[in-house]
Amino acid sequence: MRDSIVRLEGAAKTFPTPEGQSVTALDAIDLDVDRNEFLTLLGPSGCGKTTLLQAISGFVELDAGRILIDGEDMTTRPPYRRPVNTVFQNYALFPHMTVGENTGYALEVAGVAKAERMKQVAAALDMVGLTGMEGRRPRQLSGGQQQRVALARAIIARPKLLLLDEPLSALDKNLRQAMQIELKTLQSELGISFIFVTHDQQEALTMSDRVAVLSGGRIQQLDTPRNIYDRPNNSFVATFVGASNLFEGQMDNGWLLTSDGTAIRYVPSVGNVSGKAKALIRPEQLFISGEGRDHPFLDVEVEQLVFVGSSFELFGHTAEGRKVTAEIPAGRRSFVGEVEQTRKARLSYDPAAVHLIRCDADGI
Amino acid sequence: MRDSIVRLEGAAKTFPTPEGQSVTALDAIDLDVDRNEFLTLLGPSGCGKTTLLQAISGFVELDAGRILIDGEDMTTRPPYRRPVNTVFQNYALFPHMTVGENTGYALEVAGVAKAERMKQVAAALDMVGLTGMEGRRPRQLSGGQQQRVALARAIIARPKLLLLDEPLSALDKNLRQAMQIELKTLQSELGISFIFVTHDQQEALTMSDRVAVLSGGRIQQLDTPRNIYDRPNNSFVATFVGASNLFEGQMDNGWLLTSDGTAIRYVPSVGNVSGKAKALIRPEQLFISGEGRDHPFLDVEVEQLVFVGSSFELFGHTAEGRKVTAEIPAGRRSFVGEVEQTRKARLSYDPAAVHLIRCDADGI
Amino acid sequence: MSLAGRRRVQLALLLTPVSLFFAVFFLGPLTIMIVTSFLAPGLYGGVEWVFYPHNYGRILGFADPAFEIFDPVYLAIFLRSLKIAAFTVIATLFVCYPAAFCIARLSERWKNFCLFLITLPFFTSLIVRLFIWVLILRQTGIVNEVLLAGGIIDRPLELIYTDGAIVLGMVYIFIPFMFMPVYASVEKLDWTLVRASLDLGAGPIRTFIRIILPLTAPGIAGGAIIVFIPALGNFVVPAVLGGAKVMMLGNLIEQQFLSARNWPFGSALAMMVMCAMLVLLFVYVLASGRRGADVMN
Amino acid sequence: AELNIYNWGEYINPAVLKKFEEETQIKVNLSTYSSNEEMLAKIQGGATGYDIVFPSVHMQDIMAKLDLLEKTDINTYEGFKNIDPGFMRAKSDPKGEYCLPYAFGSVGIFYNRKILGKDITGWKDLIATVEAKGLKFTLLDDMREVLAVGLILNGHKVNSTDPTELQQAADTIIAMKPDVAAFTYETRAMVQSGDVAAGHFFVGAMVDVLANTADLGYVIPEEGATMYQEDICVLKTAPNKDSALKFLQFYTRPEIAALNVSQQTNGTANVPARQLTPDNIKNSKEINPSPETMQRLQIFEDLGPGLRQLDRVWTKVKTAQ
Amino acid sequence: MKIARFLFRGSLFAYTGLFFAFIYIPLVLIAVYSFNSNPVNMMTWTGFTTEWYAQVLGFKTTISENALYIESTDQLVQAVWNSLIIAGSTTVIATVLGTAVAIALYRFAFFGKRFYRTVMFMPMLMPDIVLGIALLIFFVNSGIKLGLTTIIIGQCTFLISYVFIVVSARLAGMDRTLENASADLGANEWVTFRKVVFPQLLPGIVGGALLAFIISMDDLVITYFIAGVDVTTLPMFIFAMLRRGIKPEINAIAVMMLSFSFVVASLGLYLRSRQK
Ligand SMILES: Nc1ncnc2c1ncn2[C@@H]1O[C@H](COP(=O)(O)OP(=O)(O)OP(=O)(O)O)[C@@H](O)[C@H]1O
Ligand SMILES: Nc1ncnc2c1ncn2[C@@H]1O[C@H](COP(=O)(O)OP(=O)(O)OP(=O)(O)O)[C@@H](O)[C@H]1O
Ligand SMILES: NCCCCN
Ligand SMILES: [Mg+2]
Ligand SMILES: [Mg+2]
Repeated sequence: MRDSIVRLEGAAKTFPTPEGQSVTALDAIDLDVDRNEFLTLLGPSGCGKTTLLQAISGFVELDAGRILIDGEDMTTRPPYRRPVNTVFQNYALFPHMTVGENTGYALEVAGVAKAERMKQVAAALDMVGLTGMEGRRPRQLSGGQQQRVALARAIIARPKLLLLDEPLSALDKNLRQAMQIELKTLQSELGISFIFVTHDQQEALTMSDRVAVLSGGRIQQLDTPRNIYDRPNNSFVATFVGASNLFEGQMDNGWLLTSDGTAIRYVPSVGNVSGKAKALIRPEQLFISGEGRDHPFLDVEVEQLVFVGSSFELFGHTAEGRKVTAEIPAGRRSFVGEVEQTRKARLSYDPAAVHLIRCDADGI
Repeated sequence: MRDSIVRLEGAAKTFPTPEGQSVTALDAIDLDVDRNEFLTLLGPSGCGKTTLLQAISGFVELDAGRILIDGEDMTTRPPYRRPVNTVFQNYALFPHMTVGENTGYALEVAGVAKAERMKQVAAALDMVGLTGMEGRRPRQLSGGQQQRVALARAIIARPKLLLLDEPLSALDKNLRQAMQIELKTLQSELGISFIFVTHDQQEALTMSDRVAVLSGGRIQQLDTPRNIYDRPNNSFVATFVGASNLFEGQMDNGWLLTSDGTAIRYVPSVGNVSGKAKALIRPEQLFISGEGRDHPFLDVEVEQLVFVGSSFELFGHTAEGRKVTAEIPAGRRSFVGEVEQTRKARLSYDPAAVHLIRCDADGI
Repeated sequence: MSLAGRRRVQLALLLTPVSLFFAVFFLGPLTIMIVTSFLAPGLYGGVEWVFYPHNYGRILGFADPAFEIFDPVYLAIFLRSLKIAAFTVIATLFVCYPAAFCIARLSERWKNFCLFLITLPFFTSLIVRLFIWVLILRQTGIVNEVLLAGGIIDRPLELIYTDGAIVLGMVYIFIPFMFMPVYASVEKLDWTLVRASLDLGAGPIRTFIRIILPLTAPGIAGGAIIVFIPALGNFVVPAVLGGAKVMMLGNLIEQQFLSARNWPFGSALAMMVMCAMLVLLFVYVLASGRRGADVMN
Repeated sequence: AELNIYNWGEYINPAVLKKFEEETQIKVNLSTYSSNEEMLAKIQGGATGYDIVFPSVHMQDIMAKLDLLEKTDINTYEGFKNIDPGFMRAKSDPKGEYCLPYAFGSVGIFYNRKILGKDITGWKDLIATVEAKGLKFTLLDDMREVLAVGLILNGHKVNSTDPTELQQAADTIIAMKPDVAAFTYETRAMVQSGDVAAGHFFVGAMVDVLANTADLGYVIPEEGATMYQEDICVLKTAPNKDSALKFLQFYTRPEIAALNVSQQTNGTANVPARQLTPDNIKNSKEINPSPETMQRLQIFEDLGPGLRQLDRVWTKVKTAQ
Repeated sequence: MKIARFLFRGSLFAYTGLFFAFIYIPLVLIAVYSFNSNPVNMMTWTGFTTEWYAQVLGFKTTISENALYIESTDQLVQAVWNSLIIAGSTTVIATVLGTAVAIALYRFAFFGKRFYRTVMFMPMLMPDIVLGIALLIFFVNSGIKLGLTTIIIGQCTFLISYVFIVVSARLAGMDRTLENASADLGANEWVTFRKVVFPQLLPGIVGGALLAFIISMDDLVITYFIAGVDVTTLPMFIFAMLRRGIKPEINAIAVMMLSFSFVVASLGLYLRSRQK
């Protein structure tokens, strides 16, 4: 048996709605989180991420299934006896306590002496960049400051497992990066395991050991960031994570032929010789330059070029009217200027970078 | 005089803190927002963005200064008589009303008949992807769903000016993009003006007509996204927006010489011939390939290559020990493999892409 | 133990003491009253152990013609008491609600001190408090003396022994009853919601009706209940400030137990009042349960 | 030893109790009630522990019927000779085997001469004067006392249970209601201060009259009036019957009765005691009415089931607008 | 805006000022009349004296020589103590029990909850005299001796309901997630109650307790019936005395009780402010 810190077995939860139907927030989820792993939950709004965290911390009671933490069955264990701390999506700071009292709460409850507690509180606040704000009330803080207090409060007692529900969503890029580094440090130095919810995909991909993509209360794919991005299991994962160009068609030994006549080259392998499939090409795998002339290409008419900081997004369509998105590094200024004039581009790609999704995988 | 929808003149606000000091949330801010403009506020957590919005909507009373909306002095006008709607950072949904009632509130208040109201509510909820959820209570929604209700509620009455305080922070990428498009549509079709707060810089850069970068209650730069990114006024803006490599040194007619001997080529122009300055090179302007052999370059030792989806982040340092970050498009797989082996990279750059910040601009 | 099991234990821990307490010390007396209401009155108070439904007939319209007659006068007394109690509820609400808002905005320490200040006068005896109002309102009382001296009136006004005086006195003694629950819910009002409403274009009045009022409704309802019920049965104020010239429900019931020595009829009257009120309250509990699960739980 | 006395509020001079304690070393606990009915209800409800109660005569009869009273044979005690035999009013105890007469008085009209401008002689006089001058008076808030006024004014007996007679009485009261400021016991202060011209009140109001003879007066109405008398009785359930009996015996002593009267300004059945009271009390014909006046006084009797008729008309009186 | 808000706030404060004036003007009068030398009629001013205070405090006074019936002052003082003891105990019991029920009914879903909620109103609904006599019969037949305990029990039957209602008003719409946060940080139910629920409930609990206290101090009819031979409370004492007129010491006692409570509370306020 693997050494998992959290294990869900058939965890299921359904909420009744006023409309008289019901929402399946967790649909018989099986999940193992390894000790000292950093697992990220990704998924559309309302897919059940918060519900999953709350089931682990004990605030949502499962309709069915079991939860084991650190090998012990916790399904019926009250929240305060689970070795888990949470950063709540809405922070849930205690309004009647100061920032210092909020932050030190877990220690106070654990009976840590005041002097020691205050030292640790100061250190935790320091870590989240709120030094000296001990005396404030939560309502005297900005949104991002509140979120950082929630973070400091959850990590101060160094639980075995930290559940973080979009813990950095209200922070600016620099602070966010600093916090990311702090969290990774906690992981490596203290051996804390993390389950992390975020909508920032870059964050998910950089921080995680594994990523679980959820949809409709089900895990669509649980894999390393690389595999999630490069080899999505199904087209939901492909379109949900990162930008994507998907071409559906018939496989024909190295060529995928769509109904409208577009042909995509790919490197055939076992199981990818014939049948229906979708070919995934990430926008950054489409190059605007003429380089690598032996590569296959798509000719597109350019609709829009959008500046997004480090790159441009190119939105266009093929002669057949199929929409195509490409990402042009901002470094390639010259090409950008050219495209802006001609409104045409030849987008080449490496067949090895084309990922095929068998249509039978798309039963979602 | 320009046709501004909002005009702040010397707007100032200071909060007292329990520590006995005070926080300057707005430091004599002058700002003009043009009619039908999409203005984004960017800035670190706690810099005064929310305070600025609340001053405009009338919930924070200024210590000094004036606010004009649509040419009228609104400084003393109560919030409900300002043609402004807000998406609050913490949503502020009415717990005792259903989603439908929340969304239709502004219409109800304006006396719109029930049938018409319900139609518009349905349309607004449809727009934010919550069709059929009229009957739910806010607490029966996920975080992202709540945020979308807040958005629907604010836009339904089509105010002249919309203030959005991180309105998409809890949404996944796809939903976020869909909402971005909806907001741009509102801007172009209804002529609504926007002041938008976000921590997502890509969002800020793609959506905005202009971006205001705030820090410590002051506007550091107010400019188009391109200029903010490519030509930051000072090193705060340079480091706050996007990733950056900054080299401080002495300008010497086309070369910037740092104290440790690194030399950066740049294209000299008026005022950039001598004196102290910082040279900014964005990571994506550093190319790992050998192409463009006539370009200047930096040789770095590679510390880390991090997969971030569409690209890799390269962290390294020069022989002199200076940290350098580069962004390598994921398309360049072959180079990545090479770098991973040799742990060395030659990063070339185009001198035209080097932006100089005169050190006297950095009085921050 | 399962989580549901733990919850049952907690629930039991919270409810058992009161349930036991009520089962013994309230259900006991209640049963005694119910049984009594169906018995015949003893000649000198107490009861005779015969089944006798006509106590209710006397109120509801079926009567034992030989002994008891139906008398609509009891319904009239009930309605009159209802009216005065309703006035009292409305008046106390008007007196307390704005003050609750003001006090809720004070600092923590002052808030509690104000609560104390509100109850302080009520540490003195009810009767003392009411007699002071006699002192103020009577013909030669302070109000009349001042008005006469100021030349505003030339004859003393009839202030005391009027319905107005009754309501005034009721308001005075029931202020804390209304204030406490109203304050409890006003104090926790989330002002960001008020802001949101103003932001969406609702003026102060609209915001008050649509946001503030519903969010503080639990306090208002609680206050209304604990003012209305005692006010309905109160007879001290009508006696002291109303001159006992009219009969109230409380008088009527007391009179049955004391001077008329008719315990069963008194019990039957009490039963009728309780049932009427219980029906109202149950409807209220049901309604508030269905309307916003979040506001009234 | 202890003695638990259950009395009307402020209806005994504390000095008497103190003296009893000193003499007998019995500790006295005093509990109070404010009406006969209240006391009866409590005893009937089963409350025990009380030794001595002070019921009015008609209540004593009821309690005797309910077998609540203990036979004391106080009439065999030597001090009983001081008691005026005319005060053996309880039908259940004509010989004084159970209870000892305690105090008595009339219920008349307490009035403010300054406001009325004259002395009055009775109810009709009062009503006429009050109506002429636009003044008001008060009635007691007591069913039997008020209906008694109505009965007397119609020439009926105060213990009548005849529905038509009671109806007449009720009509009379309803007719005077516009002149009635209030039904209240707060009469003394109201009359003294001139808020009302007069009030229906016990002879206890003589305290005020004696203090301010110029402005105040008390009259036993010429039409007739009620009188009250309370007796000291021992309860069947009394835990301290010995102490109780000792107290009854103690109270037969003239100086003790006089001590009480001097504070209570009541009439007493203890004949020698009357001489020991202060002059103004001794000489007051209101407190110690002449035999002719006594003729005009009627005392309440237990009405049995007839009480129900009173309850009904009383409710009518109270609800009439 | 500033002016409007200032006016609004100003009128709110003015209103609250009037509110307190309404509550306190009668008290000022009690205080004034407690110095009225008229021994038999407190409503008529006859001159200034401090003797009522001296009398209550047990000093020998000139009034006690010649006034008519003031020697029962001892009983009066005893009645005040009885009332305070009863009110103190019932307040504690009713507050604890009433709060427990309020929390239970707010927190948990169970069969018959609405019924239970309605039942909580019933003791309030029972007319005093009915409840009093029924309790009396009940106590007598259960062999419980009448005394302080029976009064405390009897008053609790209805005081629990009052506390329940006030605390419920506070609980309605309270944020559950804060309790979750507390449990999540390792606090068990009790600690969570103490540190998170209780502070938030406090205004309701304080309100309910104060209300219970004053209702207990005022209760007459029920208390009368279930009081034992050795217990007279202040309201019982005063009511029994009414037909004779109110003793002037009552005013003095009232003023002293008020002043004492006020001083204690103000002291507490002052000390707490210094602590900070
Ligand atoms: N009521 C208050 N009392 C004291 N300080 C306050 C208060 N409200 C805000 N502040 C302070 O004012 C500053 C500006 O707050 P503001 O909410 O405008 O920040 P923000 O830019 O919106 O930050 P964020 O991105 O974290 O939401 C912060 O430093 C905050 O701590
Ligand atoms: N109390 C409730 N009653 C009814 N439905 C609920 C309730 N709580 C959650 N849901 C529904 O369950 C689903 C899962 O909710 P959950 O909060 O887990 O979503 P999420 O993945 O955290 O979303 P987000 O990213 O928007 O926070 C949602 O569709 C939501 O509407
Ligand atoms: N206080 C004594 C009055 C007696 C009336 N029956
Ligand atoms: Mg969520
Ligand atoms: Mg903010």
